[in-house]
Amino acid sequence: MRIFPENASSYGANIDFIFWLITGVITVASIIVIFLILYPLLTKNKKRTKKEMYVKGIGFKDLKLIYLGIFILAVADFYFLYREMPYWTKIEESLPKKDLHVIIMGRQWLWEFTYPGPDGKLYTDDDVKSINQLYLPVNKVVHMDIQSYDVIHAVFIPNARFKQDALPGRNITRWVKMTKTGKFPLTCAEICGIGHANMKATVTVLSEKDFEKQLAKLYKK
Amino acid sequence: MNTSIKSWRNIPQARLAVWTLIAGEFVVFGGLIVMYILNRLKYESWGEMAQHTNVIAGTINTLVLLTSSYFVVKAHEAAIHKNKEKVKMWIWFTIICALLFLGIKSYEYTHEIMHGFTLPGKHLLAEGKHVETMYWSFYYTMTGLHGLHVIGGALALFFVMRHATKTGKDYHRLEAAGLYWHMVDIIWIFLFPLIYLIH
Amino acid sequence: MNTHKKHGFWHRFFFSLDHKDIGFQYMLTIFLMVSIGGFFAYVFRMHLAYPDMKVPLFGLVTNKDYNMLITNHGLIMMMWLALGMLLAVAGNFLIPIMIGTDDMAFPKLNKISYWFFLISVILMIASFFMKRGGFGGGWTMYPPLSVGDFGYNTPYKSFADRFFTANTFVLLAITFEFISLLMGGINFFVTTLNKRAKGMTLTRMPMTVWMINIASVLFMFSVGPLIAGAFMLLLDINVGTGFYDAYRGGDPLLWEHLFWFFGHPEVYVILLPPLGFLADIISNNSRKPLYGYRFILNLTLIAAILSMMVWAHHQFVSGIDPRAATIFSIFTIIISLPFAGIILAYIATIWKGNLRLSLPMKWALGSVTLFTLIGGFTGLYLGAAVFDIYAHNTSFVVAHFHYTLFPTVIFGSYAAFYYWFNKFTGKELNKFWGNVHFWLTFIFFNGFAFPLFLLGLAGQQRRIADYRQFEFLMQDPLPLYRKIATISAVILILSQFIFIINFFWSMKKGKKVSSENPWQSNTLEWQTSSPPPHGNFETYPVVYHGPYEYNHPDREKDFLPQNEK
Amino acid sequence: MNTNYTQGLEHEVVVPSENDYHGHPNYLKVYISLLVLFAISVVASLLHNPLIIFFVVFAVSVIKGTLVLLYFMHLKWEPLLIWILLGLALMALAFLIIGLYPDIVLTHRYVVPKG
Repeated sequence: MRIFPENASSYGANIDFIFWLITGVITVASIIVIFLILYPLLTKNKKRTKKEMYVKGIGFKDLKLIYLGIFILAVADFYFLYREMPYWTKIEESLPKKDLHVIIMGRQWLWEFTYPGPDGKLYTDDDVKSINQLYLPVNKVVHMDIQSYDVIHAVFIPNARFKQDALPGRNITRWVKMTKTGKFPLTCAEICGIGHANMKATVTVLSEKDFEKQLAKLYKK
Repeated sequence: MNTSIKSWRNIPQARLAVWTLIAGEFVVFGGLIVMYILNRLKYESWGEMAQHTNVIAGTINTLVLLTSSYFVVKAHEAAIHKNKEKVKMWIWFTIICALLFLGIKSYEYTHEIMHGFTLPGKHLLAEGKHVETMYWSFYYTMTGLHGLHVIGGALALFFVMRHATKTGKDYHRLEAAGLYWHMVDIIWIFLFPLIYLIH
Repeated sequence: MNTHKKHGFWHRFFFSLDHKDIGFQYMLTIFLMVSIGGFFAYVFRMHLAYPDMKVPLFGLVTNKDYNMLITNHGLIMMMWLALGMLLAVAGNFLIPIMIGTDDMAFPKLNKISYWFFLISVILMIASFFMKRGGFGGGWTMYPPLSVGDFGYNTPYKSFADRFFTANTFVLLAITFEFISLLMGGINFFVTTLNKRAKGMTLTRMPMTVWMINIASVLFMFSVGPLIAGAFMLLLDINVGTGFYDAYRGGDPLLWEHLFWFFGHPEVYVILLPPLGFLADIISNNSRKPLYGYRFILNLTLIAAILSMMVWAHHQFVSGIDPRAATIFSIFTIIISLPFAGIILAYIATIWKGNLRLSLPMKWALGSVTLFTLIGGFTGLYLGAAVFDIYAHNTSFVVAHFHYTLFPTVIFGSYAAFYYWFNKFTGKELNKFWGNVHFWLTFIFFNGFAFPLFLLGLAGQQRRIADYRQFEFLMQDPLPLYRKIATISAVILILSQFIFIINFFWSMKKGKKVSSENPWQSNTLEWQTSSPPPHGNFETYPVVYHGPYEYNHPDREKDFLPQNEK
Repeated sequence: MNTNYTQGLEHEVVVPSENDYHGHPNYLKVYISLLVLFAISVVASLLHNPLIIFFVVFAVSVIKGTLVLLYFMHLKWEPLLIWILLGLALMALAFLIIGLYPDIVLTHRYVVPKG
C-alpha cells in the first residue's frame, strides 16, 4: 500500500520529501504532547499541598518552559520554511527553459488542450486542439498556459503533484517535466457546476518519437 | 482596586456602541474604497469616465454635508444645555441638508442615467467599452450605499430629536446619533475626490 | 430588584428581553439548523460510499443534489452553527452573568439581532426550495459560478426570475446573519466594558468573556470588506454588473480575497470562544489557577492581529502572485506559535493538578488533544506552501478543517453544555448517557475524519459526486476508507441524538442540582441561584478576586468565589 | 451635566461633570478651516498632472477627515479605547490593500468579450 500516487514528475519527489519531513517532526512532537496530557491524568490522585497547586504562572521565571516549547516549535517551523521555500520558488516562481508550450483551457465541463501548429508557435491560426487528451513528451520541460473560459477550474495532475487554478481573464503560466511514460489522470479540483465530477482528462506521457507521431496525427485532423 | 478602570468606563454606553459601529462601518466602506482605488490604478480609462460626472453637483453636495456636520455639533452644544428650541432648529437644519443632498444626488443620477451610464452599463457594453462599465458600477454602489447611510442617519437624528424634545430626557442620545452623522460626512469627504476630482 | 414576573411560553420565546431567554431562542434556532446540516452530511456521505444506493429518507443523489448538499452543509455549519453557537449563544448566556450584571447593555438591540438571525435562517431554508434548486456553488461561493445557475445555462427571463434564485437568497441570508452578529458583537463589547460589577477589573474577567469579546471585535473588523463584497455579488447576480466578471474588467480573484480576508479570521473567531470555555473548565476541574492568565491573553491578542495577515494561505494555487504566497506562508507558520503557547499553558494548568474527570473535563481534554495533535499539526503541512500545491482542495484539507473545527466547535460547545447546563436549568444531565455520548462521539469522529487524510494523500479531490470514474481513486484500500468514513459519520450523527434526548429530558425531568455551585467554581454565575432569576442576581455582587483562585494557600476551601472577601 | 449615562446598576452610574467630560472646541473655526481645505482640493483638481491631483486631493481628504474626527466627533477627548478601535479598522484596511495590490494592479489580465 502506498500513500501517494506514483510520482511521475521532476519535482514530485521534493513535495513528498516535505511531507515526510513534517511528518517526522510532528510525530516526535505528538509523542511529547501525548505524554504531557497523559501524565497529569495518571497522577491525578496524588496528595498535594495547596502551595504546590497554587501556581499562577506570572513572569518569565514561571513561564520559561512554555517559552522554550514555543522556541522549539519556532525552530522547527522555520526549518520547514527554510527547506520548502526553494522548492516553492522552483515550482511556482521560476520558469525553466521550455521545450514545448501548450494551452490548457478549462470549460464547463471539459478540458481543451492546444498545441502549437507546424510553425512551432502558439496563438497562431494553425494551432491544433485536442479535447480531454493531453499528450506530453517525457523528460521535456513543458510550459502550460492555464486559462479558463467560463468559471474557475483547477488543473490537478496527482502523479505530477501539480495543481493550479484556472481563472477566467488570466493567463497563468506554470511548468511541468514528466519523468515517466504512461497514462495519468488529470482532474478538476475546483467546484465548477453540476458537471464538476465528470470533468476529467488523461495525460499521456510519450517518448519523444511517439510524441512527434501523435502531433502529426493531430495536424492531420 | 485598579484605578485605570475609571477611564475605560467613563465613556457612556450609547457613545461607545456608536463608536464601535463606526469602526465597523469604516471597514465596510474602506473595503469598497480600497477596491475602487486599486482598480482605478489599474484601468486608466476610468479617468475618462470620471469626466462624465457632474463635478458642480458633487461640490455643492460636499458643501451641504460639511455644513450639516456643523449644524449637528451646534445641536449637540444646545443639547448639553437642554435647549429644546435650539436642538429642534439645528436638527431640522441638518435634516433639510440631508434632503438637499439626496435631491441633488437623485438629479445627478437621472442625468447620468439619461446619458446611458447605468449600473450594469448596457449602453457602454454595446459600444465595446467593457472595463468602463465597472467604473459606473462602483460609482453607483459607493454613492448608493452612502445614500442609504444618509437616509439612515437622518432618520436616526429625527427620531432621537423627537424623543428628546417630547420627553425632555435622553438628550445624550443626540450626541450618539450625531457621531453617526459625522461618519457619513467623513465617508463622503473621501468619496468626493476619488469619484469626481481625479480625472 | 427581582421585580420581573413570570411570563408565559409565548412571551418567553418571542418577546422576552432577558439575555438568557434570547440565548435559548438562539440555541433552539441553531439546533434546527444543525439538524438540517447534519442530515445533509448523512445523505452525501452515504452517497459517496454507496453511489448507487437510494439513500434512506432522501432517495437517489444526483450530481446537482450532491453539490447542493455539500454547499449547504458547509454554509450551515460554518455560518450558523459555529458562529451562532459560539458568539451568539455563548455570548448571550454567559457574558452578562459572568461579569455580574443583570442584562445586556442594550436588551432591545439584542432582541432585534435575534430577529435578524431568525430572518437569515428563514431565508436560508427558503433557498432550498427555489425553482432552480438549492445553492450549489461551494460554501466559498466563488464567482463566476455563484453568479450563474451552476451550469444549466437556462437564461433568466426577468428580474423576478433572477431574484428568486438560491444565490440571491443565500447571500441575503448571510448578510442578515452578519448584521445580526455585528449588532450582537457591539452589544457584547459595550456590555463587557460598561456593565461590569464593582471590582470586576479587566484582568479579573473569566477567560470566556475575554475570548468572546476578542472574537466579536475580530469578526467586526474582518467582515467589513466581505459585506461590501457580498453587496457587489448581489448586484452581479441581480442587476448584471461586472464586479467579478473577467470579461468586464472585474476579477474573480477579488472575491476569493474578500472571502478569505473574512474567512481566515473567522476560523479564529470560531476558535477563541471554545478556548475560553476550555480555560474555565480546565482550571475548575484541575482545581488549580489558570496558568499564565496574562500570558494567554497577550498571545490571544497577538494571534488575533496575526490572523488578519494570513488569509491567502487558502489561495496558494488560486493564481495569486507566488511571491505574495511566500509572505503569507511565513505568517501562517508563525501564527502556530501563539496557539502553541496557549495550549502549553493549558497543559501547565492540568499539570500536577487534582483532576476531576467530570464530563465537561472529558470534553475539554478531548478537544485539546484532538485540536493540538491532529488539527493543529496538520496545519503545518498546509501552511508549507509547497505541500499545499498537492494537498489543496483534496480530502486532506477536508480532514484538516474537520479536525480543527469539530474539536473546537462541537467538543467545545459540548464541554460548555455539560458544564453550564446545571446553572441555567437547575437540573443535572444524565451522567451515564453523557459518558456514552462522549465516547461514541470521540471514537466515531476519528473514524470519520482520519480516513479522509489517507484519501486526500492518495489524491482524492473534494466535492466529487462519484469517485467511480477515477480509476486511481478506486484502487484497493480507498473505497474501504470511504466506507469506514461513512459508517463512522452516520454513527457520529446518530449518537448526537443521545445528547438531544438527554438535554430535553433532563431539562424537564432531570435530577435537581444538589447545590447552587455543583462544580465549586469561583466565577460569578455560580454565586446566584440555579436557574438564575430574571435579572440574574438578588443583590449585585462585588468582586474581590480573579476568577481562577483555586486552592489558595490562605483559605480552608479549595475554591474562592470572586465575590467572597 | 446630570445625564444618567449608564442605565441599570446604580452603584456604577458614571456622571461625568462638564469639566472632565470634554472641552468645547470652537466649532466655527473648524468649520471654516474645513471649507478652506475643501476649496484647496477643488482648485487642485483643475491642475493637469493626475498624480499631483491624486496626492493633493487625497492628502486634503485625510486632513479634513481627521479634523471632523478630532473636533466634531470629539475624538480628541475620548479615551484610548476608541483610538485603538479606529486604529484597528485602519490596520485591517492596510492589510487588505497590501494583500490585494499585487493581484489587482500588478498582474496582467486580458479582457475578452463573451461569445
